[in-house]
Amino acid sequence: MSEAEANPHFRPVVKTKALNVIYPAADQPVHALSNIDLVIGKGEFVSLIGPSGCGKTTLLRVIADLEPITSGTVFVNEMSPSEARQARAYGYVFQAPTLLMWRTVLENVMLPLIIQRRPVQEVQQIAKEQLAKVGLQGFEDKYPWQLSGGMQQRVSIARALGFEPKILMMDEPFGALDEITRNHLNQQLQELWLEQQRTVVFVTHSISEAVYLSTKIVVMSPRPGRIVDIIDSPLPRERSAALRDSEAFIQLAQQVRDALKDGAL
Amino acid sequence: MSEAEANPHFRPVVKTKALNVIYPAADQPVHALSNIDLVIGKGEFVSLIGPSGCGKTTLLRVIADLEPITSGTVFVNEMSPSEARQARAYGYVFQAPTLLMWRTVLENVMLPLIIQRRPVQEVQQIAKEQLAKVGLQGFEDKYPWQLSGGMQQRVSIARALGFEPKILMMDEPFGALDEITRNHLNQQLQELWLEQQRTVVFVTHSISEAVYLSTKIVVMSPRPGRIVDIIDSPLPRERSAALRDSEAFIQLAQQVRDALKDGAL
Amino acid sequence: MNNYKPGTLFIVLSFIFTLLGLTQSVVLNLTDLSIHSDHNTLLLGGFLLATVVYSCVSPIHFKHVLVTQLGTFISAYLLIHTGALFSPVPAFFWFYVLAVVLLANLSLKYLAELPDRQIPQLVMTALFGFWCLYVWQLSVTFLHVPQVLLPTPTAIAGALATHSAMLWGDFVQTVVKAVVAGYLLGNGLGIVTGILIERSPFLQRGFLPLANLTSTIPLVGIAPIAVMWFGFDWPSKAAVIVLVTYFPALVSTLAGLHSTNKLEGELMYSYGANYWVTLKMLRLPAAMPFIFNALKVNSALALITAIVAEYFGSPTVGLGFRISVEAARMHMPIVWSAIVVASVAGSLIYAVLVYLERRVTFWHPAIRKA
Amino acid sequence: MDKVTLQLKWLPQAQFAGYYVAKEKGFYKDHGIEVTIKPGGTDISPVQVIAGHSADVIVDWMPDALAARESGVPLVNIAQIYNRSGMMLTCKKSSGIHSPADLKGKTLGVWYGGNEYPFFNWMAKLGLKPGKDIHILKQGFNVDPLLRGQADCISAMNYNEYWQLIDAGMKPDQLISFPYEDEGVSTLEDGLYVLAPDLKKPAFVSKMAKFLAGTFEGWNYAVKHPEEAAKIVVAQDMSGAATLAVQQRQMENVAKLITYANTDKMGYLEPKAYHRTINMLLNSGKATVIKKDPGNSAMTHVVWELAKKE
Amino acid sequence: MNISLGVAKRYGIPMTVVLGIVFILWYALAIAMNAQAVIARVLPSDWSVSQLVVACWNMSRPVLPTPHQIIIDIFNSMTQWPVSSPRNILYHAWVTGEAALTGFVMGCILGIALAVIIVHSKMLDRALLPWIVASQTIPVLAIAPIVLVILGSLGVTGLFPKAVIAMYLCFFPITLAMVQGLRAPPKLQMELCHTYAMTPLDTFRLLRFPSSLPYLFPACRVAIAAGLVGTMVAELPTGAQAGLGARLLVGSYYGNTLMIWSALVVASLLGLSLTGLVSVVEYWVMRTRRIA
Ligand SMILES: Nc1ncnc2c1ncn2[C@@H]1O[C@H](COP(=O)(O)OP(=O)(O)OP(=O)(O)O)[C@@H](O)[C@H]1O
Ligand SMILES: Nc1ncnc2c1ncn2[C@@H]1O[C@H](COP(=O)(O)OP(=O)(O)OP(=O)(O)O)[C@@H](O)[C@H]1O
Ligand SMILES: Cc1ncc(C[n+]2csc(CCO)c2C)c(N)n1
Ligand SMILES: [Mg+2]
Ligand SMILES: [Mg+2]
Repeated sequence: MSEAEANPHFRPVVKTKALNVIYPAADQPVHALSNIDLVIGKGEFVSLIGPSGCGKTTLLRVIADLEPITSGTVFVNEMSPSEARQARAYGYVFQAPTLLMWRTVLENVMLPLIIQRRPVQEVQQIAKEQLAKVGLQGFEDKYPWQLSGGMQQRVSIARALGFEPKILMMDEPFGALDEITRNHLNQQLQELWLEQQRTVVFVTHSISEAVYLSTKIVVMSPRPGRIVDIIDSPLPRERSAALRDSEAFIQLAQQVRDALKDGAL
Repeated sequence: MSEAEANPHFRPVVKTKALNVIYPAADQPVHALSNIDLVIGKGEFVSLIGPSGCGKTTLLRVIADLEPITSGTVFVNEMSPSEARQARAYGYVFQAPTLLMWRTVLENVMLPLIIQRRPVQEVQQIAKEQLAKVGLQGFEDKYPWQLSGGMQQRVSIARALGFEPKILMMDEPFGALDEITRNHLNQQLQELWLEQQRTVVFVTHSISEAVYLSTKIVVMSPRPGRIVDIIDSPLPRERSAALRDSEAFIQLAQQVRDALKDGAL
Repeated sequence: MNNYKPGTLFIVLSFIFTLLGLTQSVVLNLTDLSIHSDHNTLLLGGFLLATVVYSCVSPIHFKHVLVTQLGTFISAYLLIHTGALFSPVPAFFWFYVLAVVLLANLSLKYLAELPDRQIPQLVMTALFGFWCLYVWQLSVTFLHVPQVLLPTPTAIAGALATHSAMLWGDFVQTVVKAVVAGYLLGNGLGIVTGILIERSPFLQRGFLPLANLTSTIPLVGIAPIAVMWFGFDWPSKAAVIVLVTYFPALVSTLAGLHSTNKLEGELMYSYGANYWVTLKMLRLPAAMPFIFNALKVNSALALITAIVAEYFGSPTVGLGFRISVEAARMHMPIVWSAIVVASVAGSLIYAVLVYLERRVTFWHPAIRKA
Repeated sequence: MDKVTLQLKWLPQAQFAGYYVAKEKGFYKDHGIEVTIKPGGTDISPVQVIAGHSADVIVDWMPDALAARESGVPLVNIAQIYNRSGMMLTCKKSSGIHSPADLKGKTLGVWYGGNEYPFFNWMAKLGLKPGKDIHILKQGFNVDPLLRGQADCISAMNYNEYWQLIDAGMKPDQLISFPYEDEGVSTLEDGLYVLAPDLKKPAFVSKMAKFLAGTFEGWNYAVKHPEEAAKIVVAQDMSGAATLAVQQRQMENVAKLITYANTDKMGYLEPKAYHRTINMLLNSGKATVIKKDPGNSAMTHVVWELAKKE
Repeated sequence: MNISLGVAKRYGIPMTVVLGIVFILWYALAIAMNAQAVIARVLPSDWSVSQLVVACWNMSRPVLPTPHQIIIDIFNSMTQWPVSSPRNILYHAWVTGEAALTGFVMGCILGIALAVIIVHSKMLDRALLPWIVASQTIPVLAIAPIVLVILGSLGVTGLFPKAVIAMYLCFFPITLAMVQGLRAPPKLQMELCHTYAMTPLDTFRLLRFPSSLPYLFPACRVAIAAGLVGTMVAELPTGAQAGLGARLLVGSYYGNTLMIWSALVVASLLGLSLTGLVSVVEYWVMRTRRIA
């Protein structure tokens, strides 16, 4: 049991026990996730980090009921992932922007709200705000193909945020962005998370991004996909740009780097 | 005229003068490249860096004869880009992996060599070596769709390397990779470049990648797409992992970061 | 665990109809003592009820699904016998029919839920077809539809058996000679022209509107002309087939050649690959899904065309000849047996094409998934 | 007013002038019935139409009607309009045919669809085996095969196809025709048929008697006034292809086949002719049309006699 | 204005050239095909070549009529008779077009409905599709009279039975394309909907249907052409009623080749305008999507 879990206020949102996912294959089955035990508390910001093919995406997908499991248990808010999904607990940002090309940017952001049958006025209002937050005001009436890849991904993010889901799942959302925009969005995401105390599960390849954003960093390793270390962040919940140069930050980054190296052996 | 160009050994490979590219559009034409003057010497490793939409891809495409220009001149090896292309001067790695779905991984890597009518034995040999270099031995007989996105991009890279082109054009080749693989491939690319003295034009979003790899960093800025700074790297041609923590490295990175910020204003 | 069972609606409805039929048949038995078939109608009702209840409580596993299937078959068999006892058939009979049909639907649904490996596609298709034929047979028999309008499947099967030699001759004339010749020629020419004019935007712009125009020419208009020009035997049929298959093949080949991804085209371009290399390595493979689509569409088209063309003059053999002549002679079972031969031939050709398509375009996302 | 629906066997043309005349000139109305005339077509089988209860009475040829009986549609002839057959085999003299014996080794166009039986009967009589001694084509509905030289002989109606050959530029002396009537293989053509069960209903019988009475008047009038009849027919043609000259000529030729027109026996089915047709069909080569002799069950004079009293 | 001018320039010259070649071949073929009959029946015994050519191109019952004969025939029928007359070809085009359009609409509804249930029902996916394919190998001309008679016995006559035959030919390409199209959304987009716990109806409305449109429209173009053929086939057995199919039949029956060819040409033009109509709708619906 980790430090955070010992906290009396700790309320688990995601709980996996002896979780295994094996992809059947003609030649040799792939053991994508092996014996994953993971507890994510309410309001935590958890980053999954690890080399390509270590099962980060798979773990995210399992939690979001997008992938069946081979053995073990997964609970989300004391429910099965499927029930949690039906209760519309998830906001998912995929690795690639997943926009509907026949809807304008604004209509894309409105999508999850519309299916909740909220009033159109309100929905538009929210969608516009969210677009402004990711720096896309003025692009509301463009179509996705009129935007660059990075802009498209920002629309996806706005869409997931507007939805106000209990759990925000993000699979390398900033992979396609340049460093400046990326840092900017990191900061936005941080503020948002602080403000709304949402639970976030976040996949990244970037150590500094993981360290900057997370309260807990899950370091994974491939073949078979497993957790090699779970690092609770000693950093304060509130983070500023200055933090990046702090001693604690650099030390934590090094710790993650070491864990990654250990896993690779 | 930059420092490097003053060098008597300097032999220009790419030369653009007052280059402009304007995309016609129904509402408002996009000025993707505005008055680009750029000289790239033989054996140089040039990185293009800049925020999303600043015209990096467009510039690469113009050099490789994939995009017509609106005004100005471009010379590649004293030839027009089209002639250079017909002389098989280019190896191009696109932003997205561009593999033929009906060919196995090995056959994909063999493709450009087969087009050059080299003996099949030799071609297979080369392709296998290149795949090993990007860490994909054992995947030769898989089809592209059986690989993860990162692995697919590594196949694209192997394909471009095996080809031994005079100019290697790479459009964010490592965007989809994790930090470790990315660093590993950066190093491989560096060694390869050192060994073969190939001219490389490289697009990236990552400042550290640009600094680590380049002899020259071209910082660009959007609306209209233009060059805001060309920074010649003071680092030695040979680079090691340790270099990343050196003073000169950090200073150069800061210089690029500042140039980017200036451009954004 | 979610305990919703697929087809609950079918179970409930089937149950209701069984009960309705059963009560009615009991009432009838009590009021009309002249009916001596009581045990038969009651037996059927009881058996139906048992099958419905069993399918409701059993899990969806191989064995249990087979039992449901078997129960449905026996009920269906009993139903035919029950119907034969009455003339005209009483109302409760139709309740039983509804119950059996719903049960058949249910049993198929269960089969479909089983893993693909346990129940091959062919079995599903055959069972579905069997139940359709069963309903056809029931309706025609017990609604007393005149045979000259619609014969029963059993009559058609009988005609197939008794006239097999004659139908084989028709098959050879229409399919082996006319369709095969016309189909190969039409598609071959279409694909080759497609490849040739693909290089010339000028020819494409001139040709495609014309192709569109001719593809809207109805074949019923061309057929009499072809008979006039090419004679009564199969060459005139093949000629019409060439004409109707040529343009779809041409248009699809062009669309396929144009379908290559921009990036992939630029890759080959950046290698300085010449036209033929690009064609062989990139464009033809990429065009294959389109070409196969045309081949599939054309296979049905070619068959129908051959048959229709025979209406406008033919020697005294051929599927179209047979259908038109026997229809006029009011021998509907023979007409339908010729239609069956045509359909089976068409479906087989289609199946072969699907098989080839899977082999050739194994990489296509739509096929990869399967 | 009683309603009657009549289904014709073929396209609207002077072949059916009597019915159109009766309708247009109000003869049906005079007898207190309202008649709907449904034109036929190449593949519309009047038998199917009446079996599907979309018509009360149909125009059909007797071989077809008798074959339908064996397929379960109990047709009964209530009146016979055409007393003579108009069908014949027309050949090009240039192919060396001067008598039926010369048909050996020739290519002959035959109308199928129930019209082929007299032909096969004739060939059986001549001892010519289809496929061996003669080559047979299933002729479409036009005279092209002869014009294009694809066939040496074709089936033709003496009131229609023969004249199309003439219109296409053939000279009468280039052609030689073998009317089935002359070859002794004729069958009864246009007659009126109803379903046997309907005849059990007195109301239906009386309605049909009225219909026959009107029809006979129509035919009598049409035979006397071919030009007016042709005009009426052309006005009924929705395809816009019929021409007055052609239809008038057809009317004149049709009139020759209705020998009882303007006599007391108009529409009377001669039992002798009926039995001759049956015998012919029972002996028409390998695949006979009918297997059982229907006796007198496929004809009745009841309606005809009632019509005479109208 | 500008766009249409561009189209005219891009297509005008190539089409003129190709059509020119076709016409030259056509006139040459007309001589070859008509010569025999012309020599036998039209020309005097001492004919010259130029007489032969002129006679072949203007013969009254040609084997192959020439384009100008067809154009004149169509023009005459359109100008010399009121539009409501059965002798005006426009009247027949209208009769056929109306039934074809009705059948097309019915075919679209049936085709889409079938595709929807196939995509949503595992059982029908596995059991029904092969039968739909088999249904298309049943020759329409064989079942058309049966359908007409059966519908007639149910009291349905006029336009509707023809539309049913047209529907039978229309629905197939639409079903095939829609099954493909409804399955076209990329995995990621389907999963997005899954994470939103969208109802099947919402998924259909918001994702599947819009994704299928690029598949639907080309299929519609094929279908409407097929529907036209179906309508004309349905007009054959009923013979002398109105419609282009009936014109084909009676033209053949009366040995009037010109009438056949006029009907054919008008049918093709009608087909072209119907597919054009679909293209216009497509352009309007898809105007916000990028042309790939
Ligand atoms: N559908 C699948 N079928 C078979 N193997 C799969 C499938 N999806 C993923 N895998 C395999 O499972 C392993 C884990 O994949 P996953 O996508 O979770 O990795 P990841 O950590 O997200 O990698 P990346 O950083 O490249 O996105 C990989 O080895 C991959 O090849
Ligand atoms: N085909 C096109 N038509 C119109 N505008 C285009 C086209 N391609 C690119 N653009 C525009 O040109 C500008 C430069 O695009 P480019 O793709 O070169 O940017 P980039 O620097 O590569 O961006 P990123 O980092 O997102 O890949 C952008 O504003 C883009 O919207
Ligand atoms: C396809 C076909 N062609 C000819 C006939 C024979 N036929 C029956 S009535 C009639 C009218 C004569 O002008 C003719 C020719 C047919 N039944 N079907
Ligand atoms: Mg991943
Ligand atoms: Mg780019």
